[in-house]
Amino acid sequence: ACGSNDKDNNDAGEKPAAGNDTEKSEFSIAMVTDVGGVDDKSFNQSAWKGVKEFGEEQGWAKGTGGFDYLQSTDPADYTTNLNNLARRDFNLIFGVGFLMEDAIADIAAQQKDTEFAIIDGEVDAPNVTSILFKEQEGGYLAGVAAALMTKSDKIGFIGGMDIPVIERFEAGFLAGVAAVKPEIKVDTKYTGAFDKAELGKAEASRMYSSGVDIIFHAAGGTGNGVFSEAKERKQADKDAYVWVIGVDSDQYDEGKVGDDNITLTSMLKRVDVAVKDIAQQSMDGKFPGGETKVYGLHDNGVSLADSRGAIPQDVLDQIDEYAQKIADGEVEVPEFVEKKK
Amino acid sequence: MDYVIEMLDVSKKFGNFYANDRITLQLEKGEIHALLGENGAGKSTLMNVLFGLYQPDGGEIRVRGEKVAITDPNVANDLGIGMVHQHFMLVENLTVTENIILGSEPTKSGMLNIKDSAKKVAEISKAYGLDVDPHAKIEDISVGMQQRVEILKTLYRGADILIFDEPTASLTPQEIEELLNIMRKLVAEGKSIIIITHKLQEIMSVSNKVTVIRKGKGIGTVITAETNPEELATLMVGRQVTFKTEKGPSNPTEEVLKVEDLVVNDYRGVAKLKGLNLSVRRGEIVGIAGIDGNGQSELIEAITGLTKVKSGKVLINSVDVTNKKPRKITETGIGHIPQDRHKHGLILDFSVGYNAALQSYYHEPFSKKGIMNYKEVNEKAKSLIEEFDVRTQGVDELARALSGGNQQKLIIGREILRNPDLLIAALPTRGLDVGAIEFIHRRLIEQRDSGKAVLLITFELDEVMNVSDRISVIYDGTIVGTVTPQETNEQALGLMMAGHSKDAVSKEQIAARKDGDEHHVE
Amino acid sequence: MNIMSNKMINILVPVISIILGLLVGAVVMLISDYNPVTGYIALWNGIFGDSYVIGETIRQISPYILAGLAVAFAFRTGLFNIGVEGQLIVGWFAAAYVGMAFELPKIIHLPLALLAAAVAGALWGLIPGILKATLKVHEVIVTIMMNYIALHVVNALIKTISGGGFKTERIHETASLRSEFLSNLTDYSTLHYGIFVALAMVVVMWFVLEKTKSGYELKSVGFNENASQYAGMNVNKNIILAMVISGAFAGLGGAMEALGTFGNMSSMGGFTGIGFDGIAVALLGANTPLGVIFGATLFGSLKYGANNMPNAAGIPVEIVSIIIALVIFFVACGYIIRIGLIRLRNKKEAK
Amino acid sequence: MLDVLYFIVPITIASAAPLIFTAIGGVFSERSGVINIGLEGLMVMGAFIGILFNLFFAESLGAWTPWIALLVAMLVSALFATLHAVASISFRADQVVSGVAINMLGLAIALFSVKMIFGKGQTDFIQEKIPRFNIPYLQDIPIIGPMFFKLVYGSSIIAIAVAFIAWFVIYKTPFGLRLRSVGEHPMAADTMGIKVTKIRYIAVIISGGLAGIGGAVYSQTITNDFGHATINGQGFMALAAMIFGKWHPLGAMGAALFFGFAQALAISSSSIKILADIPAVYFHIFPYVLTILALAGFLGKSSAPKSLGNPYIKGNR
Ligand SMILES: Nc1ncnc2c1ncn2[C@@H]1O[C@H](COP(=O)(O)OP(=O)(O)OP(=O)(O)O)[C@@H](O)[C@H]1O
Ligand SMILES: Nc1ncnc2c1ncn2[C@@H]1O[C@H](COP(=O)(O)OP(=O)(O)OP(=O)(O)O)[C@@H](O)[C@H]1O
Ligand SMILES: [Mg+2]
Ligand SMILES: [Mg+2]
Repeated sequence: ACGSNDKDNNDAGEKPAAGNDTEKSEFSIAMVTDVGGVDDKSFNQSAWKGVKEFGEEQGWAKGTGGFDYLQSTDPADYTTNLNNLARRDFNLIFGVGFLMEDAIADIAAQQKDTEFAIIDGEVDAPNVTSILFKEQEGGYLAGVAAALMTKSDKIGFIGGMDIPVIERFEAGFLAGVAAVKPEIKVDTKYTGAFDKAELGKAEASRMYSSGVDIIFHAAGGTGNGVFSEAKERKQADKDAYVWVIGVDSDQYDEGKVGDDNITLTSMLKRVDVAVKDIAQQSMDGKFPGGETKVYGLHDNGVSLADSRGAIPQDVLDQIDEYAQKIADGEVEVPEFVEKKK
Repeated sequence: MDYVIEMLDVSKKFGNFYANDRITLQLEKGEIHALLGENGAGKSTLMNVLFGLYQPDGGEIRVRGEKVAITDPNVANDLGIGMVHQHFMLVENLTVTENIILGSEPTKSGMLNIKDSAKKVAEISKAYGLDVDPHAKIEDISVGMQQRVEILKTLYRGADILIFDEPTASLTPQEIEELLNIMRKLVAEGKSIIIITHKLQEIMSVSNKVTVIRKGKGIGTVITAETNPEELATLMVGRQVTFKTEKGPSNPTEEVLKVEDLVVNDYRGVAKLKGLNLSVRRGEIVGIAGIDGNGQSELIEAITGLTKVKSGKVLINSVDVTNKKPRKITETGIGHIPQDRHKHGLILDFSVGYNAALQSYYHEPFSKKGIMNYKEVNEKAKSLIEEFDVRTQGVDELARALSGGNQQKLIIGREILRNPDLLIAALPTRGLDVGAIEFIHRRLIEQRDSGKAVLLITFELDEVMNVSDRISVIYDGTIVGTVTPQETNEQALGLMMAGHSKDAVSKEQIAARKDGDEHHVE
Repeated sequence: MNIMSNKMINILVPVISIILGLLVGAVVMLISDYNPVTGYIALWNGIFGDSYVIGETIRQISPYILAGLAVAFAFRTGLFNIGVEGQLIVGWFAAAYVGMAFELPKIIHLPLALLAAAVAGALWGLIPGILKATLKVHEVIVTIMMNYIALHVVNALIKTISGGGFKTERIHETASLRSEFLSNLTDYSTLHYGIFVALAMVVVMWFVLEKTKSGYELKSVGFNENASQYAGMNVNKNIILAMVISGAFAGLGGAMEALGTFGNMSSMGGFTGIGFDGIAVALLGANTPLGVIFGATLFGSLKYGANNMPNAAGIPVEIVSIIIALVIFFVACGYIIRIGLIRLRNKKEAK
Repeated sequence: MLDVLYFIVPITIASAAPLIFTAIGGVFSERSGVINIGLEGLMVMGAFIGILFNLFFAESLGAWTPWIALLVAMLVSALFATLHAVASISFRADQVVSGVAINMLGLAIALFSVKMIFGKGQTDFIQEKIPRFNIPYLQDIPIIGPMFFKLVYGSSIIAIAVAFIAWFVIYKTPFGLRLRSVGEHPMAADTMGIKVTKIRYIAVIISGGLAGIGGAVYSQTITNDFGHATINGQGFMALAAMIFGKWHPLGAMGAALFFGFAQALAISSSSIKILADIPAVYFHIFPYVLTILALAGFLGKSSAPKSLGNPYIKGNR
């Protein structure tokens, strides 16, 4: 299948190279995934999409001198992978995921001529740009959508691990719900893991059983269980009013139940947009080193996915109004959940 | 001649070592044929070849005149050969019936037919007088009953050639007598038997012929009626063996062990010792005679601190050691040759040298400030090996690789060299050949003569009679009487072991005195 | 003279196992349309290619040695410690915490951080040890449960001490195992002094087992509890001690990550896997201290070198995992290879 | 109160089902004397094959798909387990190492295949899932009905049936008797003419088949796709269930149900108002702590088969 057409030019392994480096460009970019891999349906995939699209738009080839990625199988691989790419002379290297903060800081200090960008994390170094997202703004819209769509006035949120990024999703979501229907108390649960589908399923089962009709999940693989539970309820009863709001990428496919679909919408986190943006700036010689770029609704960094009819137009219009308020700065979405006592 | 089994020039190699070197053994129909040899002579190996567990490296085997290749136990079973192994081949957590039917299970619509099987087992056991409980679990029944299960296994499969590998090593005298009777009954029914045993009187009493092997080679076959124990022993060992260990009169002095009203419960809370009293003095050997299961194990464990004492006292050199830690008690002056050498006596996966230090490793010079000095350990072990004639490749050999007799010598050496005031020897000669037994008995007597106290626990009547200075008979958790070997005989002991009091027995003795004279061991 | 001495066979067996594993791996690559030669050159370069990767390879080996020692030590005393993973996690946290929370001179700080890791791991081993010794609870279940507990508890602790964040602050330089010298030597790799700690622990394990009175007792209890009790040893104490020492090794494995590789600890989405790999490491090394070095080297090199296969040869990492698994598999099957070699020798001798 | 049970009981059973299959697989293998720490890898294989088959044949097989997928997963995992059997029985490999290799290999092969087939890190989502249904009549029984007979997975029923069948096979049939004897005292079995190697092979292969079903049940009821994290640790939990259940099929089932129960209890109690202030971590560790406490309560040694882990070498003692 793929990759077998390598004309290897290993010069004693000094600089391991891959791909056909026929059209070497002046500028080249690469990224290091975290342990998820470039097809994780989440930010790695989205980041790779950005890198790839950017490279292809420039007419580059995959590989040294063009665009490429390395996958980490273990957090200990971050530094070596970053270093590896730097030694292959990529000009701009993205590290994906907050877990890579320290590795980027280390390597950026060593490889001062290479530009780095960290996604979802912050590193203070002159040759590093930090890219953050206003997940809370996307979450806010999801919350608005949920509050407008709920019939039972019961809404759930299922998080994975209890970490700051996920808390931003939650904080925004709660704020969004409160903006529409302040009386609703969102049922919020963290499962403590991103990879425990059975916990997601059990948690969702409990919520739906208690009357919740819309669940927003920000729980990675644990979220699979949420979809699974919703779909089973839909399958058992075609008229059941159960919904899931997806996260990161468009999770429409996950929601299919025969001809129905239980995915209300998904909160998109457009890492690709940010990646392309930074790549362009860097290529233009305007690399925002040392800065932290925060991508929100305004920059198209977060948004809601096409609901494909699940949300009626009048509701969509209302959501747009809220979106406008955020974009205009009229509404400031909180980053943290107010400490529940 | 009508031979049912002929093993002709059979050889078996382990690596480059010949365990069997062109051995010939011929078994007639309806005979009991004894196989005799020292520990490690190759008896078990030869029988395992016959049973298909090992493949011979030379020679041929004929069964009822036909040359056969016994490639596995199934073939042996089909040929009507059954074997009762030296170490029982019983699955402990299965029932008697399950063990017996294993491998040829009767079924009823795909299900095990335990009910009918149990009935059949009961029938056979009745027919041969082999008393067993078909539904009992193996782990819950006595060694004697396990033995009978082994026999039933072969009979159930319709074996008419039976091999017994040391069947009597762990049986009580009563059980042995029973077993020998069963064998007689079996041959009377037309079955043929090969028996391995180290006990010459058993051979004399039950066998028709004896084949002797020495160091893997056949020495020859003699007709039992035309030989005697001395000749057999000489054939087997290759030198004269004395049976009755020479010993002078005892000269007991102060008391070393005193046991007062000892009560010990087992893990279910059932009393196993019920107020036992015992005393052993310096310069004497006290033998505990009794049938297995009357509290011997509990007595030893209580003395040595391996089990909790409910009430009563254990004093060693007048120091109260009741319920003290085992090490504390050992330090007070006890040496202990345990009953089960594999379970308690040795760490089989430790080297001989390490095992020699098992009770003293924590002392100088073997260890100092927590650091072992293995050079010292091995030096000491070497002298032990020398002094106690432990046959081994060296101190680095694993204890596992030693034969039972040599393992036993290693333990005895270890315990004696610690120079304890009281030596507890539990079944010290089980499974050993006469040469080894002689050696061990001599050692026990030496201990006594050097002013130490010895407590000997054994199931063998002749051992207890030969070696002890006083004999305390244990029955149902108490000592029913203490006698000297001079004032008693095996019948009297047997009665006491069955629970008769000393007085009752001595009354009976007077009546039985007439034939008492005839009774003299070998 | 023997054509093949037993010693030589002992060396040949693992070598042949590794070659067999690589051969089958090559077949897998061929079938999936990759060039095995390119692949293995990439693997080789990924392990030994230059001083940088050598440094990284050695860095990767350090925690494997400690995890392997932990499993091996428990095995030698008759216990199966599946909980190395959890003990390593708590050790990681403890070292990271001590490393950041205190300001002390290096000579005190670093040893203190290491000690904290060892103690944390030991405590995590203590619980299954006590349960095993006193209540006869099977250590395999308890240690599996303790792994999950470690994961969740440590994540919660990280959140607490970082004030709602997802990682601990960086440790102070005074607690770091990082070494400018080693790093420069290996072209800025993250090689740190941890490897010396790991090797020192190999010596410690060897010393404890082979030279001390405790070692004698621990092994004895591992082989035969009854006889050990007969010999006056405190069986329960030894079981607990074994789990504690095993846990301490594992905890130090965590310190490698905290004080060397990462310099802090982040919330963990799942297990590190090092603890589970430690089982293979230990058993590949026949549970001996020296063997553990072999197992860890094999494991660590393959695991680290494998990263270069996608990088330099475009071969997906999953194939590399297949190859690693196969190598382990064949090493485990060393017996049959040994038999083959002995047959071969005998045949040659016969001629 | 009843509402809580209506939630806890079905969740308990549903989440226990994959563990029940796998743990009983473990019982077969270990009762024959072969340690099977590779249950995790066998489950991975089953989970993967189940999804793969389901995706490819859903068009043609319709509602039958998940069931046939279970069978196929069973076969493939059984085949995969043969590797463990060859290594640990014929080649006398260390059974634990071989099991670790199986775990690594299972995951690696599955993920590699996913990459090759789907060109991404996880499969698509299946459409034909293992269905849930109400059992007629029984569901109307008050209290019990909604707990046990409403919206049950067919696979849960099979799991419980398998536990009883396994009990029957192990304790009531000649094969079971042989299996037990081989794991306790293989030499005794050998002297009775039983082919130790054959029985062990069969047992390990059965364990592979059941673990395969376990994995496929998991993936077809809970995740609905297959990726690197689909099976992560369930195999080890099954191992724990097997030991907790003292190597007895019904015990293993009980232990698996207990794990499910502990999990469900944690989830349901975390939503109780008065407990709302307790930090989440306590609920996260609750099932594991509860298990340890329960174990400590069940006094007495667990009785592993005596020859567990020892290769049988004819003529050795
Ligand atoms: N499996 C084996 N591997 C290697 N050597 C063996 C094996 N079995 C027996 N031997 C050797 O063969 C010799 C004969 O052993 P065997 O068990 O037949 O003796 P034996 O006559 O039955 O002794 P005992 O009276 O103690 O039962 C021993 O010296 C022993 O070293
Ligand atoms: N694993 C082994 N490897 C090599 N030789 C062995 C092994 N096991 C036993 N043997 C040999 O087999 C012989 C007989 O061993 P065994 O334990 O049966 O001795 P024994 O005298 O028959 O014991 P017992 O007193 O219990 O009857 C020994 O001489 C020993 O060298
Ligand atoms: Mg013998
Ligand atoms: Mg013997």
